[in-house]
Amino acid sequence: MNTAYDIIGAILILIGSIFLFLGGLGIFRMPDVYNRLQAGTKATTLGGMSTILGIGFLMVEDYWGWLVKAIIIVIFIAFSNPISSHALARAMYKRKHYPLIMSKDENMDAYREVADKNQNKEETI
Amino acid sequence: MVGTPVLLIAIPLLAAFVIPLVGMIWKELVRIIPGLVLAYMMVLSVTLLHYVSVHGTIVETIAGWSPPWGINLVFSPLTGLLASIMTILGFLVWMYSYRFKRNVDFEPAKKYFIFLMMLVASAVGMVITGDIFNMFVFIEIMGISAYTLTAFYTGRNSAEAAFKYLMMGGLASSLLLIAIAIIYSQLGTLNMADIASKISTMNPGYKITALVFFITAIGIEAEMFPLNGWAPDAYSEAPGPVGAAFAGITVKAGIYVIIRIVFTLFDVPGAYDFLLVIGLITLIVAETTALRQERLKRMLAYSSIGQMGLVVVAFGIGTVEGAYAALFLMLNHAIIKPLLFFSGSYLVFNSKEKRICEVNGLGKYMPFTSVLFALGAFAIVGLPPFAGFWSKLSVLTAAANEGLLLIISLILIVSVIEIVYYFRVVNRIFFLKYDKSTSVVPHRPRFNAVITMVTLAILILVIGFYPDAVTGLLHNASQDLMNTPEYIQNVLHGGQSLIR
Amino acid sequence: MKELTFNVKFSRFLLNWLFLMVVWVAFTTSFSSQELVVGLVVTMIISLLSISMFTCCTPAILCPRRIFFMIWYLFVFIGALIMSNLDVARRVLTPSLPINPGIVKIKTKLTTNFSKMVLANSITLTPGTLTVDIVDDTLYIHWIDVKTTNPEEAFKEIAEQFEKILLKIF
Amino acid sequence: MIYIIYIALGFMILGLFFASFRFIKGPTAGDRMVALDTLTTILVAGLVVLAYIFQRFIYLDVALVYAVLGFIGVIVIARYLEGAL
Amino acid sequence: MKKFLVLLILAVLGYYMYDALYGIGIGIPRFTDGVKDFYLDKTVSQLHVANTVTSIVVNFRGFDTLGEVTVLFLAVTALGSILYKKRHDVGTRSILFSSSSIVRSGSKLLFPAIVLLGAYVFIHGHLTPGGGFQGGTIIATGFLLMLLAYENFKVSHTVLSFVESFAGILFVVIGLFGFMNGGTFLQNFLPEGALNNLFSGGVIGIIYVMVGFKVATELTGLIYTILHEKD
Amino acid sequence: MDDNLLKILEIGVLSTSVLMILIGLYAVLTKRSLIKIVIGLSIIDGGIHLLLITLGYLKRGTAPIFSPGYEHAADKMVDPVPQALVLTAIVIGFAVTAVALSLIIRLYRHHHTLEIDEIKTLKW
Amino acid sequence: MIYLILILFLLVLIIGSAIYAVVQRDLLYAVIATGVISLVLTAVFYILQAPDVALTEAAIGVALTTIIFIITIRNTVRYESDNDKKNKIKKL
Repeated sequence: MNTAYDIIGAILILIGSIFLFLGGLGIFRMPDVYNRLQAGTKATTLGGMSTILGIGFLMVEDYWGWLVKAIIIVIFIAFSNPISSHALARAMYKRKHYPLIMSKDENMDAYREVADKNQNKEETI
Repeated sequence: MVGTPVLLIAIPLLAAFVIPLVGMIWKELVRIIPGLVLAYMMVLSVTLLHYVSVHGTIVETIAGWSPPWGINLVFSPLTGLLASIMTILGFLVWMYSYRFKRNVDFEPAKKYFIFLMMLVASAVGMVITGDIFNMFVFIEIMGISAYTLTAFYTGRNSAEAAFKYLMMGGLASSLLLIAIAIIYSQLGTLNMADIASKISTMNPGYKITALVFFITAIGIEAEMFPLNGWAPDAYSEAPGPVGAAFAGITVKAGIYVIIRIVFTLFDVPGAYDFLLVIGLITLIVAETTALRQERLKRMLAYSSIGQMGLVVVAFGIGTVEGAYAALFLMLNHAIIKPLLFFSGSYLVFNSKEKRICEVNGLGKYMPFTSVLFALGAFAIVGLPPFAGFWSKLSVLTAAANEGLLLIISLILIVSVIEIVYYFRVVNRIFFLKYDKSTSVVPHRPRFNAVITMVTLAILILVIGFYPDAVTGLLHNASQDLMNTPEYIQNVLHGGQSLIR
Repeated sequence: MKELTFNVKFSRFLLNWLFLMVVWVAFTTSFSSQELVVGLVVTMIISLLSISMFTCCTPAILCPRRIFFMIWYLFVFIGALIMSNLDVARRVLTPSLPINPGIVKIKTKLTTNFSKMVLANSITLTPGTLTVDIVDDTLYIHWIDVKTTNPEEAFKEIAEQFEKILLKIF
Repeated sequence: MIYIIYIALGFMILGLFFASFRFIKGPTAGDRMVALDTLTTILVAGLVVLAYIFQRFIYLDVALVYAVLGFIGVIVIARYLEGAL
Repeated sequence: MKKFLVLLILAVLGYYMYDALYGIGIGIPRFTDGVKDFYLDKTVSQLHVANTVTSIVVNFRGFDTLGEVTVLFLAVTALGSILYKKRHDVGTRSILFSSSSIVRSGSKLLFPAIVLLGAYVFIHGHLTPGGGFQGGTIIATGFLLMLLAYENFKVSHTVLSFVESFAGILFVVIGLFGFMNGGTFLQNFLPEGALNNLFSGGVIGIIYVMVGFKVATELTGLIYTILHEKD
Repeated sequence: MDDNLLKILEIGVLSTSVLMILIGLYAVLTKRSLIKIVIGLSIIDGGIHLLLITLGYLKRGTAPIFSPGYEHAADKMVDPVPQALVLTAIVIGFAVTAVALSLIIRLYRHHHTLEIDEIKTLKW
Repeated sequence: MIYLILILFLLVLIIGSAIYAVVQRDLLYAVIATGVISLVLTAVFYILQAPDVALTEAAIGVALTTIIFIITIRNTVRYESDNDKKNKIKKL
């Protein structure tokens, strides 16, 4: 606990690991797959980002590369995690696996509407 | 000089990478280049064998690191003899199958020749390498080529035979890795000569564990009982020339690895007796099973397994004479069994079931092929004027010198069984009446097939009438095998490093 | 897709190259000349091969105003992320699991695919929402605590703060 | 400082435990994939922390590759579940 | 019944293996005259390569790597041969529809970065963990991502096999160049450079880049072949 | 980290690798689905790779990479040879798995089942 | 100490996933379990100071092995025996 970097790093690591734990707990406790995705994605994304950045701050005085590499890992995580959870949600949805609790009937309509439109338009690259 | 031993491996690999490119230019090159490469390998190995028998063993290092550290290739009289047999046979198989599957599409033909070439190259690599893990890599190359060649026909059964082979082969490679792990953890080296020189310091318990794993793993490749479940299916479902290549090339490489491990790497005293017992069991079980087979190719496959059992018995005698006899047997088997496969697959060419009873009376309509088949059959059971006689005789003398009478009597009994089932086929061919209702239609062999079969027949007759042509080589090789200190000396402390 | 003119292609290539070069330096974490030379060659080859891959943006995205909004967006986003995590923590740690999930749809005014992706990712990472599907300009969102099912109100609730900024960037 | 790292590792282990429990229990394939996704992210963070413990900068490459490839592994199975594969 | 027999055999085997392996002693330096110390020494002093695993894989045991690349090549060829059907048209892709536009845009954004990551891994094979195999696999995985996201993404088969053959040929030819100046197969013939520079290790880096190209194209071809497989 | 804890680590890793090999062997020997057999083979491979790496492990060792700051740490480095071997073995295992799975696809084309008992038309 | 617990937990996770992959009758779940095995095996290799091997295992085991298994399942059957197929056809 010498410099400001160390303190920032330590705080970030602690926060991050707590959120990682909460992510695990969330997917354990939540009742159905969408809610699990909610808890899992958000908590682990922030937790992972914060932990990795924390390590980067801890070692930045040693070599600046630690922080840069930590940032690039964080960017990868920040882009890839929501995409994968979106893909999973959409996949479960296409398999007609609906949430346990539906609040209103209109939402069911919204659901079916999407389920019918699963054909995508052609898009070239 | 034509080249160095490493070119035996490097050139086929280079050609395998080149073939997809030249296939885009002219399709016929896909067939021709493997032939050229195999011919080059044949010339190179024979030249090197001649050089080696005059000047002594060649030890080729790779990447400039001397043996305990780098990988090395050992081209001694023994390995050179085996490599020469394999490359000659590989060239003959290529010649036999040159027009093979002409009518199907371009893709499988390209792949067939690549795999055939890699099969030969990896078998040669297994024989001449001096490093255990490198051997493992070559075994895997050989395995993948063999699985694919087995599944070459798109029929029902070929994929199943290939899967069976793959399952056994996968287990074999896993066990081999465990054995390598144990050896490395004890001795800290992977070089065979280095292992052989340090093996006496190893704890006997680990030694036996590693040996058991090794023999189990290689036993699968070398078709030892009870691990040979894959072999008859693979032989009978693969195309004819591939069956010949299996009998002549892959099994030989497997046997070589077993004897190299037992004779050179390990100094476990009971290993020879173990080889003797397992060889005898393989011999008896395989020959009695062959008696009951109804399909020609399966019968040939079981006969091949039995011959390999006999080879292992001869090695298990444990003397120089025994090794001489075993090498003689391997040489003869590598010549005779392909002839049987080639002519046999012509005899039942159009048949779907390929049963033995379908060959009735074909001797009248296909005299040439039938005569060659009969010649092969006489040779392999050991009738006097042919090649097989001398090898069987030398096995019996070697056993007699050691006083192993039980083994002699067993070998004689098994020979009688062999005579029974081969003569049954020959009898059907020549002395029964042709049945018009069977699906077998007499036809003439193609020109390249004729050349191949005649070459093999001439070799059989030459060795039969004039065995001194090969005895010198075989004596050199057997002495080289039994002389472990010289092997270590050659590899680790110079010897003849490189020729160019 | 219509044929791109050379200018558009070239400007995209430059942007791609710049982006990949930044990534390369981040990978190697070194400014030595050998690394930079190899990096220039490699990133040039890759950006030539993937000229239409990276994004539909042109170098105009690098003007200062947009960069300012990007940074602002980043701050807004991080704030929302922290809020969402606190929200998740509250829900997970409460024994009775206070959830009322459902699916609502909202409409966005964004046009390009890339900006829609950024919006959808932001929505996924903000409190109690998860993008399930996207069809043209309609986003279907799983909401852990449905307050309203009206698209406009839901839009105000969920996505307005992001879209405002994204419209200025793209 | 090292105690903070140890506490963080402890929390991660708890998170891994719950995620793997969900992996074994999860009634649908989607639940298992959620668990796999969570496991991947926690393990990436764990690898970075371990790189700090070992004090080797080059180990961060492994975490980077791990993050990218875990994502693609999830996408593969998501596409299969979607019925597109 | 059969299961119990198998379990019994496995229990005996497991006990035996555990007993045998436990005595080996893990974590302590075991042998003094092994090859390990020589490798660790020569890697720095003679080859100037930082990553000892790379120097072993490419130089000391480079022949293994040649064989290994061949195994992959043969596996890809075998896949095409085994799954070959007697019809001339190539089958349709087994991907029915493309994924949502979020995944598509995301993979479009990430694809160059993933390929760059793969290139980074195999260019720095002698400095950091990783090398040709890993880098090639990462690039192939990037292609896999694009193939999954877009149902009409195409990879030119001719280009793939061209690059693959060319990389393989170069590997062997570089190996044969080792015969220059009285050397042996795969011997280094370039200047070594200084430790921990990018241009160091002589021929090792070049060979690993070749391996990277070869593995990338082979695995991409494998994925492409198997994605076309559809009943 | 004292030596007793490292002892636990050794025992744990060793028994894990042996157990993985045994579990894989069990799957290969008793399971009747072909894909399960291939999964079993890949589990065996994983166990063997773990075993090899474990045999090369050194207490308080570090990776055999002479990166900046570690130029003179050769005596602390773990054994690089098993790592190189495992690198080769992993790729080879993948190749064999790919071939096996393509054979399975072809078997399914003819038999429309993956049960090993129903496929067996050839005798063992 | 906590480091040791982490390692032991990862090892238990490997064995658990291996048993799960062998016992589970739904082949898709078995394939996902093999993915978990190679994922965790990567971390174990990393802890055993073998980053090269960890990288290879991650690269090959996570995505590529999964895709070839998945394609095989997609082209053949998803359940281990036909009975399972009938029982589970309604489930996901």
